[in-house]
Amino acid sequence: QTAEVLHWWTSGGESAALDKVRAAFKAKGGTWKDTPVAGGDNARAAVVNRMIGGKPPTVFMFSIGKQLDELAEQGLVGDVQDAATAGKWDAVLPPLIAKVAKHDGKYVAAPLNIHGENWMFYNVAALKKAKVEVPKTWPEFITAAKALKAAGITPIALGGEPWQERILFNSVLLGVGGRDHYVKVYSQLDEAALRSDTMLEVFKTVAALREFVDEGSPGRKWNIAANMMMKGTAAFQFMGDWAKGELVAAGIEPGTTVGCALAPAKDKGYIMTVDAFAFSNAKDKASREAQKLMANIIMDPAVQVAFNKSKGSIPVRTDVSDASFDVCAKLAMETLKDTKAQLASSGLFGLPSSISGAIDDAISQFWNNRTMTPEQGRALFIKTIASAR
Amino acid sequence: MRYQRLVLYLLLISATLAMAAPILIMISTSLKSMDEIRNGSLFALPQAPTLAAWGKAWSGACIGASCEGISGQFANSFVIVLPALFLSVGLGALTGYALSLWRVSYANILFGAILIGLFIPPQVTLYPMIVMIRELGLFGSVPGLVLVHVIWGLAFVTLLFRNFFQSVPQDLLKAARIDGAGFLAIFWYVMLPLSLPVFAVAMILQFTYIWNDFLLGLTFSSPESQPVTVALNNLVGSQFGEQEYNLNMAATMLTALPTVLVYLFSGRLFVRGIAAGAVKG
Amino acid sequence: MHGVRLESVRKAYGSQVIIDDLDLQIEDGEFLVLLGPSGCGKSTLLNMIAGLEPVTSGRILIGGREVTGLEPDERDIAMVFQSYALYPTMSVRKNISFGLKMRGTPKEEIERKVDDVARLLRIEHLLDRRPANLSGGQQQRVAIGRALVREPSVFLFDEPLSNLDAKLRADMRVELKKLHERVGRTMVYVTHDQIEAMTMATRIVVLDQGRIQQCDRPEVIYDQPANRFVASFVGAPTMNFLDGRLTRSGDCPAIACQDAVIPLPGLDSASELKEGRPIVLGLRPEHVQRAEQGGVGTIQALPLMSEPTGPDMFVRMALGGNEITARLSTDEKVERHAPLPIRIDGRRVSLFSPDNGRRLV
Amino acid sequence: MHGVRLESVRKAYGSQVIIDDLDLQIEDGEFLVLLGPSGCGKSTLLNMIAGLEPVTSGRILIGGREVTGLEPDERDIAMVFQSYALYPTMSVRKNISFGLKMRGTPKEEIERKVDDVARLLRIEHLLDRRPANLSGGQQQRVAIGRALVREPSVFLFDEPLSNLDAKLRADMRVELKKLHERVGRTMVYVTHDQIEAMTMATRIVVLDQGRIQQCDRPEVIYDQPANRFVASFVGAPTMNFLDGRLTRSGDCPAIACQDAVIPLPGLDSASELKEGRPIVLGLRPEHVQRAEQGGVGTIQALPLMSEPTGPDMFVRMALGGNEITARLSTDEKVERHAPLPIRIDGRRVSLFSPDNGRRLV
Amino acid sequence: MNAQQTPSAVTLPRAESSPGGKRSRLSSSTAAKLALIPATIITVVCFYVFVGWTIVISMTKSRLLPVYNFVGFDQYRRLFANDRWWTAMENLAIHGTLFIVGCTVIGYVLAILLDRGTRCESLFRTVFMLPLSMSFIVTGAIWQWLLNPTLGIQDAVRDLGWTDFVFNWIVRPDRAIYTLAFAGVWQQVGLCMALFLAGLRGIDPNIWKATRVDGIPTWRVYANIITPMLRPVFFSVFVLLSALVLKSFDLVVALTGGGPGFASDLPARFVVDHILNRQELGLGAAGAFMMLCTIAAVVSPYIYYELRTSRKEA
Ligand SMILES: Nc1ncnc2c1ncn2[C@@H]1O[C@H](COP(=O)(O)OP(=O)(O)OP(=O)(O)O)[C@@H](O)[C@H]1O
Ligand SMILES: Nc1ncnc2c1ncn2[C@@H]1O[C@H](COP(=O)(O)OP(=O)(O)OP(=O)(O)O)[C@@H](O)[C@H]1O
Ligand SMILES: [Mg+2]
Ligand SMILES: [Mg+2]
Repeated sequence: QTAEVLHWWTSGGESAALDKVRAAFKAKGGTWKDTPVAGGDNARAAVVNRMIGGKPPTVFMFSIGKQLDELAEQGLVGDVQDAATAGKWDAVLPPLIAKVAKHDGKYVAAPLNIHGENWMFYNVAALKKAKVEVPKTWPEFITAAKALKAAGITPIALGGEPWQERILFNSVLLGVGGRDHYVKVYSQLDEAALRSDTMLEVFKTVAALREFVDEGSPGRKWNIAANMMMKGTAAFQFMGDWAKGELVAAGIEPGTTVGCALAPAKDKGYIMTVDAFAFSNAKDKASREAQKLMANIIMDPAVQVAFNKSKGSIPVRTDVSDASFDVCAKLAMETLKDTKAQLASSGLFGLPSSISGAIDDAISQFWNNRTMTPEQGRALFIKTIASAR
Repeated sequence: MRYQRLVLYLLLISATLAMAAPILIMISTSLKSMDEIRNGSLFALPQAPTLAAWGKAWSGACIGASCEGISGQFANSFVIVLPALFLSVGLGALTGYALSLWRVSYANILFGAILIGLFIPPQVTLYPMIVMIRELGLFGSVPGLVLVHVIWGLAFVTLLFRNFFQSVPQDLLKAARIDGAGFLAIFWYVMLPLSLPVFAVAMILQFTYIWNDFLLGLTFSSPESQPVTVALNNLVGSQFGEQEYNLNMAATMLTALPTVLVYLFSGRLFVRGIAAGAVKG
Repeated sequence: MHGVRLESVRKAYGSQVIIDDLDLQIEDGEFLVLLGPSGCGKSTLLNMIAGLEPVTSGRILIGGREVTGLEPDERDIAMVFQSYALYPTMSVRKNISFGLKMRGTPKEEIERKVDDVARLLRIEHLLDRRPANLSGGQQQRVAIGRALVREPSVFLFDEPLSNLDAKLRADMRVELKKLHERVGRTMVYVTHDQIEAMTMATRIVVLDQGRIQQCDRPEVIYDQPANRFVASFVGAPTMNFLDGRLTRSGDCPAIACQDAVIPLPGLDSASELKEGRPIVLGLRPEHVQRAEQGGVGTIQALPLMSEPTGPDMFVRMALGGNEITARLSTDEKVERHAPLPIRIDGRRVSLFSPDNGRRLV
Repeated sequence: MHGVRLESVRKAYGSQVIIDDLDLQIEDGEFLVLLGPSGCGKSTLLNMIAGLEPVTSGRILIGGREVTGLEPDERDIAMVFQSYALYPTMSVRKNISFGLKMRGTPKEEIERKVDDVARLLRIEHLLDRRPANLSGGQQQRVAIGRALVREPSVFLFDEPLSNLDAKLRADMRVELKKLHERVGRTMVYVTHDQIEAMTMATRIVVLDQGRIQQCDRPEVIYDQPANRFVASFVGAPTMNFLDGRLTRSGDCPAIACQDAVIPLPGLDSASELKEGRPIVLGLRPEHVQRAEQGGVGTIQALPLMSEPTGPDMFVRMALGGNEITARLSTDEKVERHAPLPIRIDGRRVSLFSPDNGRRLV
Repeated sequence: MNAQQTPSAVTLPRAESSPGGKRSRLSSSTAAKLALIPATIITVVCFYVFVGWTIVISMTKSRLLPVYNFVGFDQYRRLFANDRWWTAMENLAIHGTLFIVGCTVIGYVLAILLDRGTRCESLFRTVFMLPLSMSFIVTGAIWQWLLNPTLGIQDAVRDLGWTDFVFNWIVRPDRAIYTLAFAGVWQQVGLCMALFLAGLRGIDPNIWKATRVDGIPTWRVYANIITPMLRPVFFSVFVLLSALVLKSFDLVVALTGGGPGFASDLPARFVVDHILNRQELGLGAAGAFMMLCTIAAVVSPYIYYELRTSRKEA
């Protein structure tokens, strides 16, 4: 039962988390052949190329969603429905995730975890210094930010890469527009929602945030931004929960000197992204067995706990105890109890990558071009989605 | 006069510093410890030089699950580069020779067609290339990778040799034909020894290009045949966690080492080869 | 019979005809020189004989055997090039033996032959050098050695001496001639240097624009050129041409150029040379002699400039509206711009038709 | 006074001495030719005069003014190179005028001068062409024009004609000579071609290994070479040398080579020429004449080979253990390997010391 | 080679090669044609068929994988409506100009400096050519570190006391593209220098002598005589550099990742990004084809020139 596993978790922390899965797999008698490829783009491209080349890896990390769908469409992926049936995945997975992990009613991917994207980390001391509370709404946030700025603290630590800008934008979208609006925009690409005043409000808010980042933001890596926030030179960072890894590495227990909260919002929502493994359409029995074993291991509750604690995410299974997790994770798991709060990230999850990529481009363009008005931003957004469809 | 000389040397020395500085900084950084890097300036010399990062990069750094550094991929790179180098230079030399010294009726058209290939970015035709290599049953194997390199090197090497052979007197070919040497014998005994300077240029450049290639290595290699540039990218390119700059720089320098050595020791050949007509001028 | 025979050979590049329907029989053992100006097709012709260029039409026979379609090495020929075309990366020994090696000649035999040839050409001491370390003359000798060693029945030379300086050229000329005598093979030699052609050839073919202008022994070419082209191409300083009309002076024929009447005492008047007919007189510099003042058949010329070359003196002088060159002895004192009586040897002049340049007598 | 004066000029590259302590006075308006074999230092000398190479020691004066340390453009000279060294990307007009422009000559004056020079050299119609589109002779003319236009007092020529073919060379020779007569400036002309030297020079300096071998008028160089080197370097075919001993034959002096005694009827016996003394006889080919069988002072030679060149025939013949070349007329019938009576003009021979090669008479 | 020898090589070839014994060997010109077969196949298949395929795909709706449902010029319409594409093209123009001009000028100046009879020439030359040995990936990495405001030059200079020093082009959308040229020039200038040096060495020394006799100042000689003479070298340099520019993908990826935003994007990266990461194979192919058109515009004069200088003129 040899499985070649292609993934993009090459850094120390990620690798350590993946080790939990690896160890469990080996304990069950599997042989794990590791093929790391740094960078999600590179890795996904490598998978596709190897599929076309006729030598796909047995198991590979992939984004579930439209991209995987298309591979499945062409018969390039195998399913693990047997394991899913046996493991009753339908019952334990959040429905949204279960939906995208399937193609033609069969599971073609085994989700590993849930990362939340709409987190807001903040430096407690910095807030105290500027005498502001943790804001609950975006108008509050803007007031607070002004105070912070006046106190000489950069309000938002932002790494100016398109995906980081998207996270900020989506947080605002969710916060200003509410989760229904979010779903309309991203899941249905609803014309009316896109043209609505709410959307204009979103763009206005985002435009207002432009002045709260420092000059060095563009191109900055997210972990450097996190560092600014930890040091207190910046107050807030809008980032996924993987940022907790940086905190831990810096010796900070999440929830102490650095607090975590969901980004300001009208109603509760949790923008999920999912790391998942997908399976090639191997024909030989040994590989099939290995894939099945892998699927079982991934969904194994113990593995889920061990892995996710290490990774900073929360288990994809809704039925595991949150006892051993940190406060942020507890908050996340609590939030996700409400299925309405389960939202999909626009990045590589619910949307075809052509659209999500184009959206990223539009957001980045709007964010970086300070002369662009909210109206123009909205128009650009609409036009981009229309042409990428 | 004296004053002019002074200016000349000042210019040259400042240019030298500008050119060498990035490399020197990398080397110096690779010799520092992480603490020193965090607290010190990029330009400061290492206080306590240590080769630890180099050792780790060579054989201890973790990429994914395995912690064996880049030494294994280093060997892979050589396995790929050597045959690719000889085949591509050989094929290019033969093609250049046939195109310039033999009157093949469609030679000019073919040469023009090949030249256009010099400008086609390999990324653009990656897809069909994968399909072709798959159909040949070579995908993911070293021969497949070698073939890809030969294909993408053809235009450049052919250009080099064609320009050189263009300047070789036709009489030499005639003399050899009268001596009873055939197409290949002339190539082997007469033209190849003659083109050694150009050969050196082609070898140096092709070695650099193939060794430094990342995209083709990423696309056409299998995990077993991964070249060192891909490993380097895996080592350096991860987004999460603190960057171990000393390790990254040591790995980067290690990866570049073979080509750097080639340039250090054959720079003279390079200039001579170019002067011998490798590139028209 | 190891001669070469060209039968209506034609060569064209596209629509441009280089050699037009050429017939030529080169006898066994002959030293035939192809002489002509640059670009007239000499090399092309030689290359066709060698098999380096395909013929457009026609046949080539070497030693009675048709070789038209054969590769160069199957034709039993050897060739020496103007640029020597030595293999620059091989030693002299290798250069000479390369052809034998390609034919699979046994090692010892190669060695013996190379030594023989080296001795013959006195290049034994150079055998281990590279061509770049040889002087021009030595290089040329190696090139000849390379041809010799294969013992072909026909040797082809393409301007082998034109890259050498004057002195060396003169020496090599003698050597080549001796060589021809010694090996006795057919040699076809291309040159545009008429001195080479005159001294070496048993027969000269004068080519112009891909056509044979004249093909004969050197003396005939020199003394009785078939047309103005041949006349002016052969001989240095070049032949003097005087435009005039046929007339009589006393009882010998003469030629009137503008106001000057030049008597040609030795010239036999032939039937076709009617009086009053316009004509071109061709006159070699050495056939202009200084005469006593007022002698018979003497005319006056006006020296303009003199060039002493050592043994001879070339004097340019004005004569009947033309400028001519005379070759006089250095001993003669010639004063510039003072009239000089000269005599012309009428038996030795050539007369050409002004229309088509053909020789008349 | 625009002559050039070299005073104990020396040039060494490291320890290798190229020009050794050379003194030379070049008169105003002279056409001085530096003649010598390749590598003897001619170009080096010329470059030192031009200021392109610094002298190791010694002084150079041009027009009485010391120029030893000056830059080339301050020396009032112009130079013409073998490779022409035209600026390939400029039109002919620009090539000629660029130097003037750099000196800030006014526009109209430049134009006038260029036109003058172009007319003089007959290159008016070429003024707008690029050098690459010119023939060799035309290029050389432009190079000369570039030198002329600056009206320097001294012209330096470094083998300006050696890249041209024989015919063109002969024409350009004449033109250069005419030019010299017209402009009347001092010219220093480097060549290794003795014909050029003989025909053009007012004085010839024969150089060998950086030393002056002889410096005199062309006729003197030709007729009374100072040593064997000069004798053999000047004249084509080269002078014949016969090793022998001085003796007498009848009452005229003679030279005994092996068993043959060659009488030199015209030779005056000088005091230093003691009988029995070993000697080298130098004999120009044209001074060997065919004689009547059994005439006075006649010797027998054995013709080996003859080279008819058109007007002349060079006959190689064996004589007293030596091989000599004679220049005979083509009309003479010479049979190979049949003894031929010849006569040698004793007044015209040169005698050299076998020890140091110096001329004795 | 053995196949081309006759088994019975004889000293008297005339007896051996009688007309009857037609040898069954390849004629040399046939061999030349055979030798060109691999190159022909590679060229036709890998360059032209593949490019043709790309054009076909650009007419389809292909997303992640090629499908053949044709949609005409839809993808081109989308491409032309795409701001990122135009930014990339604009960047190509900026980067291309800066890179080519920078490499050429600096390379030429360095070559001239080295050609002035400089001591230690080989040392300087080696240092100048050293960056050539680095891949674009490595070059990108080095310069990314150096240009990073918080790690590199800016930080170092601030540490030296100039706390107001600003050199943050790499993070400024309007300047990032210039840093690309910066790194690119650093890497390739050595090649240009080597080419120019060879060109300068090939100039007839007599030209220099002639200019000295004419009294032309040195800078004038370079400006008016030498530089025009080196036109073919400039041409080769231009062609090589434009080939590099059009293909430059690795450098952007490693240096700026196309950022900030897509401010430093280039067409090659646009194409690759859309083909491999964006499920926009059709759009990427359209972009690729537009790139090829750009290439054709740049290259065709060059190809024409190359073919025109056939052997006769050479
Ligand atoms: N491959 C070719 N294509 C077209 N024309 C050619 C070719 N080769 C030669 N020619 C033309 O054929 C003519 C004869 O050329 P050839 O080389 O035979 O002259 P040549 O008499 O040897 O001259 P030279 O004395 O300069 O060597 C020339 O006008 C030349 O331009
Ligand atoms: N830069 C140099 N360094 C060392 N030796 C040199 C240098 N330049 C010339 N020489 C030597 O000086 C000698 C004279 O050279 P020069 O060029 O003056 O000869 P030349 O008489 O002009 O010969 P040619 O007729 O071949 O032009 C030669 O032996 C040459 O090798
Ligand atoms: Mg020829
Ligand atoms: Mg010289």
